[in-house]
Amino acid sequence: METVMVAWMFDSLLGLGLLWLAWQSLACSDLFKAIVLFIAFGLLMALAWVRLEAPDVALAEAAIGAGLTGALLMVALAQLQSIETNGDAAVATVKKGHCIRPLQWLLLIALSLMATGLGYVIISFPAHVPGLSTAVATHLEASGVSNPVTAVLLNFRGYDTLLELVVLLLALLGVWSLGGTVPQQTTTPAPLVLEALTRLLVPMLILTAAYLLWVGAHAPGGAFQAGSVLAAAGVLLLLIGRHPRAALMALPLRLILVLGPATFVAMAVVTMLIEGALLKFPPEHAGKLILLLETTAMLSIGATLAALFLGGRRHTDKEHS
Amino acid sequence: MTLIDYLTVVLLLAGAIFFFAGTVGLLRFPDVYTRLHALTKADNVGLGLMVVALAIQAESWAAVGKLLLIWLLVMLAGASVAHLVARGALRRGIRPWKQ
Amino acid sequence: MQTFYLALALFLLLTLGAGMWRVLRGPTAADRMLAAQLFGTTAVAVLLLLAQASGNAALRDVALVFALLAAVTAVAFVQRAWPKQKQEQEQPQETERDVD
Amino acid sequence: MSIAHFYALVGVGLISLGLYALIVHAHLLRKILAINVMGSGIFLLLVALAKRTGTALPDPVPHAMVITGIVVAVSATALALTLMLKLSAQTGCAELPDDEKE
Repeated sequence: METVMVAWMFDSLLGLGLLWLAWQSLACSDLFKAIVLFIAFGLLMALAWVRLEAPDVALAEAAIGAGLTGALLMVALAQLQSIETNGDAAVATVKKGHCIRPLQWLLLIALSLMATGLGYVIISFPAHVPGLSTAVATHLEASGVSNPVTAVLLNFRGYDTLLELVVLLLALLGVWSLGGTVPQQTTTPAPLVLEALTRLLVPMLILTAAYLLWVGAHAPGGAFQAGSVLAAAGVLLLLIGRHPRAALMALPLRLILVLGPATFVAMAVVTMLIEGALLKFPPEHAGKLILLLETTAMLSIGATLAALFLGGRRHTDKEHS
Repeated sequence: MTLIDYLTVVLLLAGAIFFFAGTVGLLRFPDVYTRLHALTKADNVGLGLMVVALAIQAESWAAVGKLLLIWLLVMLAGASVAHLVARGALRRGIRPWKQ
Repeated sequence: MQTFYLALALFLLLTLGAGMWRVLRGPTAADRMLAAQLFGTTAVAVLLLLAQASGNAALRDVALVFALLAAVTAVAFVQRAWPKQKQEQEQPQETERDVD
Repeated sequence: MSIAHFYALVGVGLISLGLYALIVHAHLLRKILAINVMGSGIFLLLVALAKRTGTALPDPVPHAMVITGIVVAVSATALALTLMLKLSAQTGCAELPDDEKE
């Protein structure tokens, strides 16, 4: 069969490309080059998810890998370089890129043993295992949505998602508690073209986020993907220097940040009291409840990711407030 | 294969040629400004041809709309980024290549 | 037809690999960024081809998200991560070498 | 070997590469990239093994886990980058101190 052969060629090229990019990104000398290679690696990962018939995952990877990770790494590298040039040159003379030479061979042997072992285990796995797919399929009716991934995320394993939202919040708390790291260099005023681009893209991003949230009930999409797209809109605004006012940064931002987890917890308590089990939705209302949970989760995820990109509050903000 | 299929094949191949040309330009042109030109122009025409080819195969008008939207967005991003990179390069004193 | 779509996707993946040479070689940060931009567009085309080949319309949404976010990394680069002083001294030499 | 097995093996390769770079490199930004590569490898392993259902639909449970994992990974990366910047602002370099030689 020709199709199968072409598909195999595509897959092997993609797999080898992934390994090569990861290797180059981790081994090359220039940090900026490493970041660009890592962004390209993210693009190929999205294609790999598509080949593995995981469009939901591909959407999340596309939103995060193409938008957030690249922007985060770029800005962090810029700040790092400004610290290194402004900082005390005498302190910064620690040799660059030193390795632990004596143990390197031992490490190489240990890791290749580990890789061989894992590879052997994987090859000996049976080719067909139903996993939990049949269990999900039989209960899909009662979940309130027809996209199995959304059903798992918001209904069957809702407590996982609740805790994930808390983890996001904790990461932000960690960043905030570290305080302002560097006096961020003032962004140059955005060129006119960039201004126009942002004005066109931000509404489109918000619209797409709403679409992904809505479509998530019956097709790939959902709160996490929509939240990431929403965060990208925030990142774009921050990049052209549109920082939110201090008044917005205080209480309103915090309310949006906890809106998702709080709704989840409230829902958990209510279902515990009425149904007697944590996050067990009555099937007739499950669809609406999931939509409510997803909307609040999307807002919180978007706000948290954008706030993470903004980083620690700068000294000037503290002085004003 | 119907007539529509043949048309799709021709358009897709034309699009692929433009993608190929874009890559060759990226590799062969001498400086940032010329590479910008190769990349954005060839790339947007290439994707445009592919979008048209896939649109005539699409199952609904909504799908056609989505395909065209994707193309417009890529063109918008490509054109803006090209402008921003060229502007930034000029301001940083990178001189355009002269034969 | 399915084979044709897949073969074309394979071809685009190959051009993507060739473009990787520009990321490795540079010479300036802007060149590497441009190559990354080209990868974004190529990935959109590959996704559209795979969507057509597999008949899974949801993949067009992935392409849509890619197209929307294609500019974000480049904007982050232009606004923040593009070094200002160092390049000015290095760059004229770089261009002159190319002219020779 | 099926496609699922192939991508799972690529995942193992990524995990090993990431782990090696994580241990060997001294620069913290490189370590953060290495952790991300390792994470991607683990995600790839999970999703690849989920494809072995024998039907057209893969197992959705690992997919759901990986989606949340991707979002959590990016927030952990943001936290790690902030820690790195804080460290380098105080010590002047973005590498961990070498205790052996001091």
